[in-house]
Amino acid sequence: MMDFSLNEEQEMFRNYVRKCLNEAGQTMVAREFTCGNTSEFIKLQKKLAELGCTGITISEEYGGLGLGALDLVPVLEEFGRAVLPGAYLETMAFVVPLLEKYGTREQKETYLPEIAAGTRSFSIAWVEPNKSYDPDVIECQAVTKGSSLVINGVKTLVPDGNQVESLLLIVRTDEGGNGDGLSLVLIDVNEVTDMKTLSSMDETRNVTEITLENVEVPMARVIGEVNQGWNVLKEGLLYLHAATSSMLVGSMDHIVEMSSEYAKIREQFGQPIGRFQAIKHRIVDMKLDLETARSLSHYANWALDTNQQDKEAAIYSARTFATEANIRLASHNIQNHGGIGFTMEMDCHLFLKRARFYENYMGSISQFREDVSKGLGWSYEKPRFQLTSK
Amino acid sequence: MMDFSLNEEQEMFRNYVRKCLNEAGQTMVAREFTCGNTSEFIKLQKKLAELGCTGITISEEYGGLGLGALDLVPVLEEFGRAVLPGAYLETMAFVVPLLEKYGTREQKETYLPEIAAGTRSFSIAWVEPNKSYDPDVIECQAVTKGSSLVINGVKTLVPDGNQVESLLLIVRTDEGGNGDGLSLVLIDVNEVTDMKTLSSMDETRNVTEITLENVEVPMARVIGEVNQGWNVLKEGLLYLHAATSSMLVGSMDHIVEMSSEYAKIREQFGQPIGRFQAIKHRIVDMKLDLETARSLSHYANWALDTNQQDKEAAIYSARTFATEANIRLASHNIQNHGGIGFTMEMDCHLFLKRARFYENYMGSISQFREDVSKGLGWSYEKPRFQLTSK
Amino acid sequence: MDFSFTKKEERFRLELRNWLEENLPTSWPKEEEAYISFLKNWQRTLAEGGWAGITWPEKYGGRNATLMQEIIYHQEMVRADAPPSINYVGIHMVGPTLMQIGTEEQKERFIKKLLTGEEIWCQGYSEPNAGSDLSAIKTSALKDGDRWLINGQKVWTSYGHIADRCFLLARTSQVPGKKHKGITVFLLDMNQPGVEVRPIVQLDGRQEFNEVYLTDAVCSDADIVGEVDKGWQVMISLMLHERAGIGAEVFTLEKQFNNLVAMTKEYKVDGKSLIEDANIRQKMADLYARSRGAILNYYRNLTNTLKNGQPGPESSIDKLLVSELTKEMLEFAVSIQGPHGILWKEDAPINSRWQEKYLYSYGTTIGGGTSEIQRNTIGERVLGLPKDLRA
Amino acid sequence: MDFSFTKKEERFRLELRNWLEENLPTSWPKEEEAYISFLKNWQRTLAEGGWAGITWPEKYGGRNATLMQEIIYHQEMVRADAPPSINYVGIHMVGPTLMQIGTEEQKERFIKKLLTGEEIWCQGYSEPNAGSDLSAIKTSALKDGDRWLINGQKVWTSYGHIADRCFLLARTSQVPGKKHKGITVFLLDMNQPGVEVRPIVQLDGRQEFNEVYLTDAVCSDADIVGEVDKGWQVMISLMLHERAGIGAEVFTLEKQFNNLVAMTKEYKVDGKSLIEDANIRQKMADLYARSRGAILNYYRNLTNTLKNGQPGPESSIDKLLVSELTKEMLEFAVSIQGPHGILWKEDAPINSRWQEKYLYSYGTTIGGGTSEIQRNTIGERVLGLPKDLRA
Repeated sequence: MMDFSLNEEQEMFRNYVRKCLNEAGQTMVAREFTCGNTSEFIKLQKKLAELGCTGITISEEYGGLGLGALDLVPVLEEFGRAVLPGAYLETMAFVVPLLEKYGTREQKETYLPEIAAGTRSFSIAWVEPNKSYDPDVIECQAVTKGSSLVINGVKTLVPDGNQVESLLLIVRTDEGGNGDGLSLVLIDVNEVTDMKTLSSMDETRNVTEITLENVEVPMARVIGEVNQGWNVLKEGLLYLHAATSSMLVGSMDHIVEMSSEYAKIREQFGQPIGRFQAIKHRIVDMKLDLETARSLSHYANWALDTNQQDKEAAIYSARTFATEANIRLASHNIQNHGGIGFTMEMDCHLFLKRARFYENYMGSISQFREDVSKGLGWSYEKPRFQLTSK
Repeated sequence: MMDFSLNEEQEMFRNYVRKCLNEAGQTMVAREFTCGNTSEFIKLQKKLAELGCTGITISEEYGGLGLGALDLVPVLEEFGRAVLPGAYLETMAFVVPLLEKYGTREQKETYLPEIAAGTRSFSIAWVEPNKSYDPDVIECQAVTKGSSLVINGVKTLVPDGNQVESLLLIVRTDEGGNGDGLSLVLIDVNEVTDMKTLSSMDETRNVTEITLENVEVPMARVIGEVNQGWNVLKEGLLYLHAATSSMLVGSMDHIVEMSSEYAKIREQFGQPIGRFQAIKHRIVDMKLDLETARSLSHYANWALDTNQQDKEAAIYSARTFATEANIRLASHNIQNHGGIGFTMEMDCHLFLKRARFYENYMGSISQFREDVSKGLGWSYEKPRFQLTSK
Repeated sequence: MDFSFTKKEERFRLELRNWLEENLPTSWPKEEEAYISFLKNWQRTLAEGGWAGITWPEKYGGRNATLMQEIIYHQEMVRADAPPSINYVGIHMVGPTLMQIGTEEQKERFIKKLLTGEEIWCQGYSEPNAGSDLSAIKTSALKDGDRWLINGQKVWTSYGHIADRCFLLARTSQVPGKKHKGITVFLLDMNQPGVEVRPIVQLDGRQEFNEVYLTDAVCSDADIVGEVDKGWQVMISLMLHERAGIGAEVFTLEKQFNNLVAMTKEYKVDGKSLIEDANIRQKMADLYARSRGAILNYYRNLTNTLKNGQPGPESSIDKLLVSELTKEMLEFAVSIQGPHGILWKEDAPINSRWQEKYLYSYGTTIGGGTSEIQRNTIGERVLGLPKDLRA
Repeated sequence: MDFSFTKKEERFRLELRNWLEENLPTSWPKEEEAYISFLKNWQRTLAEGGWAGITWPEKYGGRNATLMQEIIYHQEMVRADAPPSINYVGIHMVGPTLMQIGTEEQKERFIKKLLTGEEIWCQGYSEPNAGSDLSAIKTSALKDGDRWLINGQKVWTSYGHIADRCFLLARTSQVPGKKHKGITVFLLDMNQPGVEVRPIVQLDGRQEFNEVYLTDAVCSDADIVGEVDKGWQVMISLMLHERAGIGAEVFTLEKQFNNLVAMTKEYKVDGKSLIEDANIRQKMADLYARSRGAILNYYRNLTNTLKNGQPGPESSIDKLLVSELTKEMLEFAVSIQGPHGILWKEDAPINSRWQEKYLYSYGTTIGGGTSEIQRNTIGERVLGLPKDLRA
């Protein structure tokens, strides 16, 4: 029967997570994190793991709950509400589904139980300095040496590289074109030759750059087939972007709440400012954006779980809409708050910076739109990789 | 000394024109025209010619006033305010400057005095069925036969073809590429084999389609060099688009006035609706668009008159901005008026339809933006012709 | 979360689809008078097939359809491009209201005839000075012996020129400072000397709406719905009968978008399809996301309606999104047709009435509550923001 | 219409340009304290060169500059990337006001020192509950013998942490229903125990603004500007001294756009310049049109100012357009830098502080009157639309 809402268990899980985040002080964890104080975040991570957050999409055989993308949705929305730091997204909505589908028995046994227990998380090392996400510009190289791979290269914009234990690394193992010749390698952070943390506008997520100099790892670390990494990665991106949309929806939810509440209590000219249509109607438009993003992201995750034909279009639609809407909302939120919105004191800025973090994260808006177009069969040409969002 | 306003003579001329249009009933002339009653328009044309409108940019030697593009501005703004029908724009701001610059003595003597007297006007026959404005898709052909040209082909979207005496026709005289092989020919409407009037959304301007079957005209009708028509035409377009911008500004001026006045008197919930910020702020944004378009178009015409280095960028900036803003304003104007704005009774619809008429008139927004880019030296490649506005 | 229909629902869909295949008229007359009788015929055909008033109880000729069946009904009607209902006001508003609070005599007199289209109804709400603010109506009804004399002017009356009866709001008393009080609902006979109907020409050239001038038009006590002076409540409860809300508009938006995709593939300039232009694809992907979002929002609100039993103020979200998006989409459709897009009707570059639909779309953000009013409703009733100051 | 400057004006430009070439500091200290003394030095250098307070009469150290010369001054300062004026409030607001309505003693005490930067001024207008609505200020000044005791809180006080004096609005009496009455302007000494200054950290991490807490801060009668209770008029007339309006912002916008063009040419991803992307060129052409429009509007308004002698409410148009466009332009600049655009300061993909400027731009549509207030002003004072309802 048609029922377009999260089920009771999912809503109940949301409540547990929200309670846990509220007890941790909601955005306070992110605020502390931006000041370099990660202890609150680490404590919270443990609690969330105890709740079961880190096992949702992992099969029961490896210590998880064996649930789907839709079950992640309430958790991700709550994390987005709290602008939570950490690589939960990359771990649970990218590496886990790939391990589940393409991992060898050995890989699964090595990684999945630790992820479920909350003792291992993953980030993604893809883009290189002055490069786009185009697969054909990847230069970081892995050369076969006996049963090992020897890796050389530089990866940048690795999210939270300094917060995770492992990385999924995209390397060139052969000559390419159209995404050929790439492989995905699972490596540990301590195998990396050098890592530096870059200054980022959004300090709730650390951005790192890693250098690999003759890093030797066993061939068994390759996930999926050698040279076929691009197709594996593209499948993982469906999970990642569906999940990203949900996290953005969570942020938007908090933003609309902030603006509405402030508009009810802040007075100017003897009136709560929410009485002025300039403010009121703007918040209404924000609400419309929020609900639209929520509908799109819920459907996207459902389509992913149930393998609908339109899943690609659904996921990238959700991703583009939520990304742009989130930036819009975060900006409006500052304006609605006036002067106080321009300060570090209010949370407004956290949401704006986070919105920018995800704008060009693992793709660009124009690229995603071409993916929608492709998903709907509008164009059969290979979509050209676009440099930027606009 | 810096003075960024029209001078006293120009403002005085504006007043004469406005008085004349007011006496003719302002938009009533256009309304009658859309009902097929052209007599009021013809009467008005005579009066405007007597005022000197038809001679402004024609040199004194041929019976004109010998003035420049900036002197046309107030007249065009007033015409735009009244959504005036007719091919004044094409005649005065395209054919006249081309005749003045490229016309032979004979051509000037034939056409300019009659234009100045208001007894001859011109339209432009450029685009062909299912074709864009790309010069290289032009198929209408003119073949040399002794000292004549024999022309065959179909031209569509000829504005007011049934209201003018002559046409400036763009024909292929040689093989092309990059605009080569085209020529401009001056022909009389009665030389055309067939003309039919097409149904148009904007009935204040008639749209016609003409057929030419073995139409033979003397070689002396070519304006500018044979096969070099594209460059001549592009120069004419600078005048045409600068003038179009001014006409659009006039429409916008009237629209803002309509919305403001209505918002002051129309009451709902016991309030003039202009007190509600949804309406008030929207009209303010309309006013900003209007003033920006006016500044851009004034500068564009000044830059054209004084041959500034940035004239191309200035003209196409004005054209793109005014075009899009005019559509925006015309749409808002309907919404501001509510139900009554949706009727034929109010003038709102006249401005909307006119706004759409000029949207893709003699080019497209994206093409104009490439022209700006080229004018500013951002790209040196040949700009690709874009099909559409968006 | 589940997007599938039950087997019973799918059977309902199939039944309707089969019926439509057999009964749908194949050609639509263009001439006004012929078109009206065509629509009346269609209404009779629907009623005879049991496909008018499907949510009504069987005793009134309905089939007790569930909300989901109603949704399916709208989907299939849009899918089949079925003619519009000439008696929408009668079937979706007047009928259900009378069943609930009408007198037995009113039910007897009106319900059957409105189902079959024998009597066409119109709605007498808006007035020249009461548009967004309906409570400002001035049309008066004064008791004169055993009859009521009605004077005033109504506007935006759809099908007023062919309607037999009008569901009319009139002021029966003045309560200073309480404009919502003192309003009464009358069932007015349009075929009487005191009623003059003048068509309004819309900006797209069509005439769907009318002005209705009432000069000593007559009603009797028997024509009053509910109680005297309590018409505002009648009007509000009537709105709740519109359970499926703007379902038809939502599915029309969906169809419109699919038509747009088809148009960008079919329509060629310089031998190239519009969809081959990367800029157009980008905007199309954006419109896809937003129209899907609007449709999915509608489903989410439906779920709430199903769970709560009645629709909430969220229906304003659907109305606002769908109308604004429809307008934007049609503007885009005309705009990308380039210079040829200015052509109209038979000369338009592609034969799908894009130009007419575009102009008509300007009415969608005005009629049925302007976008500004929808934003107020959402702000105040969904978000709890303070109400506008009113004098 | 004429866009050329007179020969005299061009000579003035040349003189300033030459002076700047010789006197412009070459390196800016980053550390806060050093930066402040750097700015103070610059202010002294300007004053010594006769390039501070150029519109002032010669007897006060000015050069009687015309409006056009003032414009040229702003153009050249932006062109040269000159340091900001640390005493903007002093020179553009306090100085001219005192010259006009200050007592002889006030002129003697303050004017010279503010010109040279010996005394830095700040502005004590906004309060936590009086932002857009300045007339709602609550900071009170009570007469206590021959002194005034001032209590309350000010906010958004630029340079408050280094200022020596404050141009302060305080309430000296309550006139029920007339909030604009009963306000007095004081020239407050910031270096006293009753004044506590706390910096506000902006979202870009910088600290330019402050909260100022006043607890029995002391002023004397000699510190009052104009008359007691008539401070609102003083404030309004002070605004008129800002003849050149937002000239500096307008020219900064122009420069910013040129920098953006340079950035899109220089910044390469996958070896391709951003400007080679057709989508980016389209948007750049749009931004060009709109920024040119904003600049040309400013010139048109200037022409009016020159003709009418004083600026009209159109200056709100300039403020609104320039601030909104600045924000949009900087957002675009960061956005097109792609994934690398999230990087900050020394790690940012291109070294022009785009990211910092972007975040800072969120203040431009709030400070100096929010965009909403500007729209009200334009609506009411330029278009004559009805005033907002106020309680």
